[in-house]
Parts: sequence; structure tokens; C-alpha cells
Amino acid sequence: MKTSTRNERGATIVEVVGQIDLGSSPALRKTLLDSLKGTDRLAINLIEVKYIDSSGIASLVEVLKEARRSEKRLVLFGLTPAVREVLQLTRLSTIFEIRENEAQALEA
Amino acid sequence: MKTSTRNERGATIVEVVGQIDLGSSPALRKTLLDSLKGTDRLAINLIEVKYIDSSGIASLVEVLKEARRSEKRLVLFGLTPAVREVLQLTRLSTIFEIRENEAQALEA
Amino acid sequence: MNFHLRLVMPSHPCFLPVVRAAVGELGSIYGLPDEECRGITLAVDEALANIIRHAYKNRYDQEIEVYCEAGADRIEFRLLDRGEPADRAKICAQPLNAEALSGRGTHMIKSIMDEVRYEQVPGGNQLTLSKHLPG
Amino acid sequence: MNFHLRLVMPSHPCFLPVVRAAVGELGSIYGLPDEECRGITLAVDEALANIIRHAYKNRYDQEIEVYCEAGADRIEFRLLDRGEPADRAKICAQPLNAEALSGRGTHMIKSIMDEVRYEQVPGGNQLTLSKHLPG
Ligand SMILES: Nc1ncnc2c1ncn2[C@@H]1O[C@H](COP(=O)(O)OP(=O)(O)O)[C@@H](O)[C@H]1O
Ligand SMILES: Nc1ncnc2c1ncn2[C@@H]1O[C@H](COP(=O)(O)OP(=O)(O)O)[C@@H](O)[C@H]1O
Repeated sequence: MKTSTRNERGATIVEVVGQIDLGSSPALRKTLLDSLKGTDRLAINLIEVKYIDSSGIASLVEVLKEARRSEKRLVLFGLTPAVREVLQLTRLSTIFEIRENEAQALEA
Repeated sequence: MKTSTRNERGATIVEVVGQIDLGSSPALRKTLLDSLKGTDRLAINLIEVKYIDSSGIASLVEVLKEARRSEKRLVLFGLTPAVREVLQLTRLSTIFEIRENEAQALEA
Repeated sequence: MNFHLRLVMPSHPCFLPVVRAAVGELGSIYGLPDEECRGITLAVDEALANIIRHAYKNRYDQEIEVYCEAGADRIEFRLLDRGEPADRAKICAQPLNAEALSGRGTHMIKSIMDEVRYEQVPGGNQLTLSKHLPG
Repeated sequence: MNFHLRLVMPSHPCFLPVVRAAVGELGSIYGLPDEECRGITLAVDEALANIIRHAYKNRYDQEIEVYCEAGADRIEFRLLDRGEPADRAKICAQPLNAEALSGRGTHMIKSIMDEVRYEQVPGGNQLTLSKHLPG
């Protein structure tokens, strides 16, 4: 798994590429929590994520909780079938703010 | 592996999707030899072939020999790195007529 | 086809992508649609991650055996380890909860597979995961 | 990492995609660039196809063991079968020829791997394929 981060229209966008699993989720968790510190609005691009497991889901939940605590906004976009299916299995589809693409993720 | 066949500007185009190996190359061989019977010009689209082994290469060589024998034309196009590498390893890169894409494959 | 396949891997997370790649291909050999291939891959991966974290307590140099057998009507995985046996009372013990930072793996395994069985066998702990195949 | 992985598969071509998927992932774990991952995948696949066709003469219900060990400087595959031993005189015996319909597999294996060794061992026939890893 690799991530890259950039700023766009007042938001920070983290693009995740690869598989999120027990081996890679600690690095993802750290990247996301660090990025959240420096922004009011974090958008995570998951279009290149072909696999996510429960440890990756737990990292996303942790970032969401931290965003709520610090009154920031977290948006996920570009969900692949693999990501959608895991969110459904864990009944988290309605907990996250989910958008189709970057343009929508950056809208108000 | 799956194939689909269509006719375009006097040529027959066979599109191959998937992996060509010991298990799938007999079906590919048959499809290509059958297609060659009904056309003067056979173009094989390999853009969706992520794997080919020596049995797949042997099938292509067999079709090329049959094309030469019956004075027909055989063109390969859309070669992925995997296909290019195997043609290089087997020193067959210059034996086949190779084109970038369908438009070029259908040119005179 | 009534064939079986066996894989012995170190209890290190870096090998999980290897097993996932193999399980995904196995599913499609046996005619499972893409979503179910992803499902069994997820279930096996979650089960292996649990073995690494809970049975072997993150010791990465132990051994896990993955046995796969498929018949006409189902595909079955048996995972074998020699670590701490699972406490049955903890499996799916935490209800699925939007706030929790853990406790989802065993729920996912259970909702994906048709049968999930934790047992102790002479060789260690055995987890059986089985899934019906499409007619 | 000095770890090993073992896979026991039936001698049926339908399992070749499973092994290829696993070998490709293994290569990238050990830092091989994409082209070399594809290379070792091809070499192992060609070697397995040869075992199925030549050692087992297309009997699909036999067993092949694939053992993979990686150390700091190389990744090694050992393939074990209990079929006909390979006749060393036939390995790479046919020169690469644009007209031939066979005889390319062993040449590809040899040009991809750094070491290729056919031996008879107590358990059967062993083919060792090894490749240096990037520093
Ligand atoms: N293979 C196993 N060996 C030992 N304990 C296990 C095993 N699998 C699961 N458990 C126990 O079941 C609990 C629930 O597992 P799970 O739902 O995957 O969530 P988590 O691993 O996040 O706690 C674990 O915390 C652990 O106590
Ligand atoms: N594992 C093996 N067991 C027995 N014979 C083998 C094995 N691998 C290769 N051979 C012999 O070496 C020859 C050359 O193999 P190869 O170059 O792969 O071409 P092909 O398989 O197309 O003949 C085979 O025809 C066979 O006689």
C-alpha cells in the first residue's frame, strides 16, 4: 500500500493505492491521523484500493471519530466494490460521508 | 481465458481476454485456426492478455505457419509487457507482424 | 473436481497478500462470482489475521497451514495453528458497532461463510470455513 | 526475511493460475521489480507445466509440491514430483527455433533464473530454481 497527499481548495486529499490489511493498516492509520491534524477537511480517495480488511476499517473509524471530536470533516470517495462490500458487511455504509468522485468530495 | 471474434474492413479480429497457459491454450489454438479458415487477414488483439506461456506461444507460431502456408496475413496488436517479454525470451519478436493498435493492424 | 490444495505459511502479515491472491483464483476456478471470490478471500484473510494476532500473539515466525478442499457442492478451508486456542466465548462477542475499533473480523467471517467451526485437533487449533458452491 | 512457504497442488492445469498469483505476490514481497516478478512467475509456471506433461504424462490427479524459500540474497523455488524423472539430455536440447511447436519452456526457465538444477531425491524428482534478489 502507498499513499500520496495533496491540498486542493482548502481540503487535504489522501490517495490510497494498493491493499489495506493487517500489514499495511498501521501505516495508513498514521498517515490519515497526521493529515487530519493539518486540515479542517480530509478527503480520502479509495479508487485504487482493491482490498480492505477489518483492520483498515478500524483505522477509518478511528479517523472518523477523531474528525468528529475535533469538529473536522471526513469524506471518502471512489469506493471500489471491495470497499463497498466491506462497509456493508460491517454496517458502516451510512456512518461515513461518501461521495462518488473528487469533485463531489470537495463540494460544500 | 475468453475470446470474441468480429469482422472489420475485410479482416477478422479475435480479441483474447485473460491468461494463456497450459489449460487455456488448446482452446485458443482451435479458435484461431478456425478463424483463419474464414478470412484472408487475421488480427489478434492481445491488450487484455496479462499472461502467456510457451504453450500459448506455440499456438501463435502454429497459426502463423498455417497463415503462411495458405498465403494469408496474421497481425498481432496490443502487446502487454508480459507478451512482449515472452516473445523476446523466445526470440520471436521479429517473426510476427506486430502493430500498436487495431487501426494500425487494419492498415494495408 | 474433488481436489485439495495445501499451503504452509509463516505467521507474518507480509504473506497475507500471497494467500489472498491464491484464494481469489481458487474461488474463480470453482465458479464463484466475483463478489463471492472477494468474500471468501476476505474471510480467509480475517481468519489468518486473527491467528497471527490472537493465537500467536503477533509472533511472526510461527507456522500456519491452510488446507483447501473443494467438492461438487462446496469449497472448504481449514486453517491450522499451534498457538493459543480461541476462546469460543469471544467469537462474535462484541456486537457490530459503528464506534468500535475492533471486534468486526469474526462477524464478517460468519456472514460470508456458510459454516464456521473452531476446534482443537491433535495438531493444534483448527478453524474450518466452508462455502456452498453455485449449482 | 528468511522464511519459507510450501504449497501442495494437484497436477491439474487449472491450479496453475493459483500458483502464479501466489508466486507473483511473493516476488513483490521480496522487492523484485515487476518484470522480474513476471519472470519468476513464468519460470515456475513453465516448470510446473513440464511436470504435469512430462513427469506425470498428463495424469491430473498426482501431487506437486512447491517449496519457496527466500533469504537476504536470493529466492529459491523447489518443485517436487513423484513422476518420471527428467532426462537431462532433453533439457534445452532443441535450439530456440521460430518454426518449432515445442521446446521453448526449458530455455525460458534457464534464461530467467540464475540457477536451475534437476535432481533425484528420496522423495522423487526435485527441480530447484533460484534467482538473486536485488541488493
Ligand atoms: N484464531 C483465534 N485464536 C484465538 N482467539 C481468537 C481467534 N479469532 C478470534 N479470536 C478472539 O475473538 C475476538 C474477536 O475477534 P474479531 O471479531 O476478529 O475482532 P478483533 O480481532 O478485532 O478483536 C478476538 O479479540 C479474540 O479474542
Ligand atoms: N519436469 C520434467 N520431467 C520430465 N521431463 C522433462 C521435464 N521438463 C522438461 N522435460 C523434457 O525436456 C524437454 C524440453 O522441455 P521444454 O523446453 O519445456 O519443451 P516442451 O515441453 O515443449 O517439449 C521436454 O520435451 C521433456 O522431454
